[in-house]
Amino acid sequence: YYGQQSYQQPLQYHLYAPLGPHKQNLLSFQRTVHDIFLKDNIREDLQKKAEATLQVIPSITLPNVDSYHSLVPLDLHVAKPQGKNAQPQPASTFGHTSWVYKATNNKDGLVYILRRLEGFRLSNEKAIRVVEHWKRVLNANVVTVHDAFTTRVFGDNSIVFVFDYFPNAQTLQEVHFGTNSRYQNRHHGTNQNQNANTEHMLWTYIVQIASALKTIHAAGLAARTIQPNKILLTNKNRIRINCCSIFDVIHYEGGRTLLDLQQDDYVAFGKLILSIACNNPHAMHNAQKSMDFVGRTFPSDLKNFLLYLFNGPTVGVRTMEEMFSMISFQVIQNFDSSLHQNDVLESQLSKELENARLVRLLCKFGFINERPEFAHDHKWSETGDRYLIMLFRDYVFHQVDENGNPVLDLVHVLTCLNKLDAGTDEKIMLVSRDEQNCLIVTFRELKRAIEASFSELQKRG
Amino acid sequence: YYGQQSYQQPLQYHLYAPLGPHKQNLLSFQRTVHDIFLKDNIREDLQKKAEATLQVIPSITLPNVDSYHSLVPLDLHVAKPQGKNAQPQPASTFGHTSWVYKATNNKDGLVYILRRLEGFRLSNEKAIRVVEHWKRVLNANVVTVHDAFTTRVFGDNSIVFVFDYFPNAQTLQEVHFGTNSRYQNRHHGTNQNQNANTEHMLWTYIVQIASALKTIHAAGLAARTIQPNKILLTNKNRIRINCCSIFDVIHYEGGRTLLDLQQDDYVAFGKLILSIACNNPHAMHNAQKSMDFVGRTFPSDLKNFLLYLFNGPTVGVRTMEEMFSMISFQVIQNFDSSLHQNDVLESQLSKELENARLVRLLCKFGFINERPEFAHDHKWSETGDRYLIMLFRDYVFHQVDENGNPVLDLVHVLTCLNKLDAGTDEKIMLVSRDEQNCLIVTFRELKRAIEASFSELQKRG
Amino acid sequence: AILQLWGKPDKIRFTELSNPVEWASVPSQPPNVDLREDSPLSLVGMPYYREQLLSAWPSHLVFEVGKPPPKIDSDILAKQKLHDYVGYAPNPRRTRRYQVESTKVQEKPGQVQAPRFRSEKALQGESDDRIDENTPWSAVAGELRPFDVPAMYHKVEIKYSRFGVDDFDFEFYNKTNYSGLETHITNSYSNPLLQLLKFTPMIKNYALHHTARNCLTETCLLCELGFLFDMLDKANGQNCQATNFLKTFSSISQASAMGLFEEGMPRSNQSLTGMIQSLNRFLMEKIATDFKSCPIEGRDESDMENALITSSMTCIKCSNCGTETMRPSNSFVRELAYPKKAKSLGSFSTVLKHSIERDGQTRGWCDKCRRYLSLTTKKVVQDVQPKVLMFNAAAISPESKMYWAEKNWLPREIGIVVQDKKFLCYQGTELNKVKERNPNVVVYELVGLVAEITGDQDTPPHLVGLIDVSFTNPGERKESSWHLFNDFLVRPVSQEEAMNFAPAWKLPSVLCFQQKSESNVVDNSWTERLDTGLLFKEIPLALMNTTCRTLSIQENPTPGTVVAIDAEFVALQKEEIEVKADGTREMIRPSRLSLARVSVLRGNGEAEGVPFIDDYIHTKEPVVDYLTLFSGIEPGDLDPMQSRHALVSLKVAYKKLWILLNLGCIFVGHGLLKDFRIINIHVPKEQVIDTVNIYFKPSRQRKLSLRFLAYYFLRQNIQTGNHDSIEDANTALRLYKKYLEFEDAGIFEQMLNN
Repeated sequence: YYGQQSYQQPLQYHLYAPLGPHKQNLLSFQRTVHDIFLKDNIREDLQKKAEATLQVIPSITLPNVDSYHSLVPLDLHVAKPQGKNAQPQPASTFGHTSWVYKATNNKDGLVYILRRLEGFRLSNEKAIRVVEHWKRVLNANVVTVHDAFTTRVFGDNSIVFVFDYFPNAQTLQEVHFGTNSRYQNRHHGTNQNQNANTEHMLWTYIVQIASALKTIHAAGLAARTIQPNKILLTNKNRIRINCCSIFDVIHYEGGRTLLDLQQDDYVAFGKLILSIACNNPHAMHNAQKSMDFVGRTFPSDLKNFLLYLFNGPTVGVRTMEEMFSMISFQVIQNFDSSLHQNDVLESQLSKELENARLVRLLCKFGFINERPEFAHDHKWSETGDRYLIMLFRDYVFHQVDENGNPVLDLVHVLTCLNKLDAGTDEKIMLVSRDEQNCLIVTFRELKRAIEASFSELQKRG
Repeated sequence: YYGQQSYQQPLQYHLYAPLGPHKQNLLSFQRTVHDIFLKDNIREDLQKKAEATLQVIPSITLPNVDSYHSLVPLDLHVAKPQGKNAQPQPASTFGHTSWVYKATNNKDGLVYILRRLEGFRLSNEKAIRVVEHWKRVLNANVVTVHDAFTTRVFGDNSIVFVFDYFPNAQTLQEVHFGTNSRYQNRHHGTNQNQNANTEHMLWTYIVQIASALKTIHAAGLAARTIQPNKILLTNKNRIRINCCSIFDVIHYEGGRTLLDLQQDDYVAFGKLILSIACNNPHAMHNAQKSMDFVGRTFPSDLKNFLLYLFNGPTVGVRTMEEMFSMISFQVIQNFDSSLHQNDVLESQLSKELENARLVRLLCKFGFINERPEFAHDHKWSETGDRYLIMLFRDYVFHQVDENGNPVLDLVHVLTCLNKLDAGTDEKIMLVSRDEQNCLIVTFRELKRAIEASFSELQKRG
Repeated sequence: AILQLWGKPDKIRFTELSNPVEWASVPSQPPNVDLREDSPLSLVGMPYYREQLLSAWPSHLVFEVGKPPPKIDSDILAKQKLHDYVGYAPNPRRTRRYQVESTKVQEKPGQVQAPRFRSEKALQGESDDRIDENTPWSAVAGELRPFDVPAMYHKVEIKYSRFGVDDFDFEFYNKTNYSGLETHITNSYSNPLLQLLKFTPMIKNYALHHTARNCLTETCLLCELGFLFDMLDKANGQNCQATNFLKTFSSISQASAMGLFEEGMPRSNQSLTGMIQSLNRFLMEKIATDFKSCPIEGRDESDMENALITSSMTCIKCSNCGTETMRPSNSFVRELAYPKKAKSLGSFSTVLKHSIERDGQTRGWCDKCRRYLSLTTKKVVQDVQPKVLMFNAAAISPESKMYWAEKNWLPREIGIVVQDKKFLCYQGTELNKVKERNPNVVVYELVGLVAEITGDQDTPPHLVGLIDVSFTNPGERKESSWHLFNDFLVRPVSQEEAMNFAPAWKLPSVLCFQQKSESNVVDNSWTERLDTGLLFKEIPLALMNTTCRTLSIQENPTPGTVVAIDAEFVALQKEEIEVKADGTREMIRPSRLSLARVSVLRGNGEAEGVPFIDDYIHTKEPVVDYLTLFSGIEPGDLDPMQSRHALVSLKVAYKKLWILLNLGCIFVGHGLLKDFRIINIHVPKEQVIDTVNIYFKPSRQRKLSLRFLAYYFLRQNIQTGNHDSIEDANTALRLYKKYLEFEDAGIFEQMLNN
């Protein structure tokens, strides 16, 4: 079956829409086709995500696990095996060989991440019950865990944690310290502009992690995974703490108090930020030097914040109150930008929903207009609905300039269709094909005519 | 010969895949917290907004104002005139009769709000230049002012302020104290669950207004319009301070200091929250009683916050730092909710990706088919490209069942269009209108025909 | 199936490698999805693609957003017939089917750009002044659609540069000898009616003769009309303002109650036509009353009323008891009433007859039956015919517009006969016959009319006057000379143009007829009968703390008497600026100034330099700025309760100057143009000696200040504190004398060059 071949071909996004040089220096009322529809980069990003979600690798056969099927191994951040037949070597942060699969749940049809720790034997049932607490941790900066169970379908004793799936997500490790990272060759401290950007990004990270920690600590839990390789970047500057609950399960009888673990989170938080600020995963090896660098490169509040994370207050333990009091303006700023982002997304979404309606509308046009069986219909007359619809179709698409040459004005088309869809009271003038008569009609009336004709078709169908 | 089939490709790419974190099994209180900004039916909401944006009132003729056209008066919150012929009496918060219009700017094609104050004579140019400062205030909780100018096209001396347009927005006055308000018959303090919701909403308002004030005060300005009838609710729980800059212009020579005005903002903020908390627009008439009520009904931090707004600190003036220190947890929670909202919107957006493509394709069809100027074209023949295109259009849209009744199969239409878009090698059979001849042609061939016709149109245009 | 072939076996050949028949592909199974109203369309997938998608649009195409929706021409809308909510109308074929209109360009047909400012012209030279300036106004009929307003009917606007109103090129709009009236004055909508009255000889004569008398009523509009008509005559084509008339008018509370004021009146509430018609009615009655208070020598006090009024009786009949009562119903202005269900459109005279004899049904009180009943009314015209017949056209209803759409419907002459309580009206050839038959026929001629111009929706309506100016030419009227008076735009037009209407944009509001016998009766004898008493009236002693000394009878001014003058002003309204969306700033109204003090000094004789007028003007409107530094006026100076000065009304102060003007005095002063403009008086050039102009060197292009001239030529420091009009007038006078000295010695040029 050759059809399968096509699966292996990557999508060629550049063919979707014309590449071409985008026109520059347009006036504010001028648009190109790129400006009218969804921005190419957003679309491409979302399409890539959809593609990643749908991707299957048919040659590899993995078993179904519980209610999850169509497993696809995902450990992409693992170094590629050298030999042709070498088995990929999975990561082992958790002291167990760990595998990550994308899988579809047959109960809800949604795609999840299964993280499997190989060779884990559950001895205390209470350990896995911890996940129940985690399930209720809902924070936009925490990857929600949905389930945890043990299984032997892989031919061993494994524990599987089920997480939300974020297609094309990268870990901060990959983003900042990976071989292809765009931060790779940056040297902070030299370029003012770059520093401002970095500072902005740092605060964004800080606010998000702080928000996550707030929720986690308030739930009586500790994150324990504030590490660059356990935090996902799922969108621009949008991070999520991943793999939560795993340590709680596998080190259930660790014997450390919650307070200790939570205080550890603060320190791990500090380390993470410090290493990203210094653009060096090993910044903590020489903490003093790194802190000096931060002090020199960024405003002092960042350094003070890190000092608080590392050393805590002079008296007592670190608290959320104190932490937030140091970053309240940063929080409010991030809040503001996320609301802005909301607005942008909403306007994009409304545009696309409009397009969906337009497609349905244009299809209705297609169904109604020029139907041969109606051509000889006696009801077809100069006053019939379909006559109106036909003239309107002409009005929308057959504009000409003063020399009679066709005008291809997409904005005109979309404007007319949108008004039609909304059924506004604006009047337009249609002209009969013999140019003898004018018909003055509102969009509302046209909408009614189309609805009537369409429902007539439906009745017949 | 069935090898041909191998060209058949499954329709696979650009399929919809559910995206984003999945929230199942949430407890209801979790939902309310995380869905602060989330409207239950985004699609319907956006559709209504689109309709509101496009709506015109044909019988009313208003002049064009500067570069703004298609004005529609919007003063809906004005009490209806009693008599049959009574003129609607517009509101006059600003000491001038004030009118609100929706209008389209011909410079960028966007819809704006024009707020016109009647009978305002500008004698000091500096007054109107204040708006320049306001233009730079960008906050997701402030309705941005874009422009201010004077005009006489209404037959009087008017000053017009141009703001962002939010379709279907309501003022807090309408939402909370209006005659049809859903809060109308609520009596706080009796129902625990309702109180929790109200508290939650109050904090959301507080955080947003605080965020707006932060930006405004940081810009060296004062809001001056923290009043229920000057704050818009544009989405679920999403508020924006409206009408900023107007007081600055019309009271330009007011003689009050910035510090005074900013401190007034805090007090107005307190009054607003108090009246909403008490569900009584006149709560300030008996401030003590109202504060007692708040103290009884809601947790003490709300009361403390209000006390700070009303009385300020024991020493010195109210500051943003102090204010935020009282609400930092509320801010972080709202931040989290807005990120959740982002996730939801993004996943909605990812569903609708293919619409724009289909619109573009159908528009090409529309431009080519049935052009009257081609009807008499001698090149039009039974073998011409446009003949093919016409027959294909029939094939796509004019399917009938065995009784000759129309079949309205949107999936068939989209399948054909998608294949056409990609130009597959699949062959289809077209039948001439007189049903004498069959034409067998691939989608690739059809695609080429449409491209050729379209580029011919372009050349002529 | 079986395929049978017949043929010779040796001829039969089958191809070894036959081409397969092309069949359509077996249709692939459509994806099994259910597309409901809200399911995403991406549920139907895309095949894999290796080339650019068909749906891609070329990226170089540029589309424009934000265009206003195209407007449907109003004449098409008017012709549409509704059928199932769809309007059908014949296609006028103005453009191709679905031709794109460039709605981006918002230029209206026939719009004329304002001329460049004089200062700009001076800078850039007069190079393009030779262009035929008729071009912008000449509308070619073919270019205009039936509803387009020709250029000269568009509302004209004054533009102010930083040099103020003097910089505006009024001449561009008016090259005739008939002065136009400026806009930007409250209630200046009445301009065309004022012009119409001015060119009606009857009214003009009455007004000027009345004004020359000693009428001191402050609210006398007839006096103000007289001042205005005199000014318009003297200006001889230069732009004028009806400032003082309108100021007086605007102070009459009765007029306010009638809704005759523009201010505070929402545009929608009353149509402009309605306003001018009410004004017409008000004004006629008011001036007739004004006349009574101070009639012209040797005339009866109701003389003017009789000339204006159509007296008739209304016969009211009760439908119940049948009692008839007669009431006089005199009116200054008749409203035209158009027969509602006429089979064919009647002539103007039939409409006129219908309007005057109008029978009516009203509900009213019957004294006899002692209750409200329906009453029938009938009008009976008596045998008194006015000299001037004013009509309000009231063309609002669709049927009335049908009449006015008729070509040449309005006759030039009508004849009226009142016989046996019957009112008869004739026009055209019929009238000519009647003239011969009946000596009692009174012939009226159309003097002119006021018309309302309604442009498209974006421009508010405004009024223009279309007037035959030949009526006020002294002597025989040879041929008519129609002019359009569109505020300060005045242009000659053809009679056909003037007397025809277009319901889409031009409809009459007020029509003025005058008895033919009164045409060209221009009585200028008032100049000889000028009541000059006001000049010699003693100033109240109590306030004689100035150096001012009233003229004695011996000092009676005669033509050529030199007087020195200076005036001071206060601001009643601040300047007003417009700031457009693109940030450009434009002054739309300069600050409104009002006369606060005027000083006139003797220019010759023993008492040279001694003031004989030093009037402070009682100002009732609130003053926003006393401009104390320049005017020397301080808060309270103009308030009778607080002032140290003898306050007089504006009218008294004005009238003194007007008398001096008409006695032929020569006014000496510095920068008098602005002073006269604000005083609202036009002084002919021959009567003005302005030291600004005397001491002006064209090569230096600079006007010298009084202070500088005083210092340089008189070695005197003036204006060290606030300005004082006596000092300034005196300085100007002495500068003038100095000039005469220099001229005498022949060294003026030399002195000026130094």
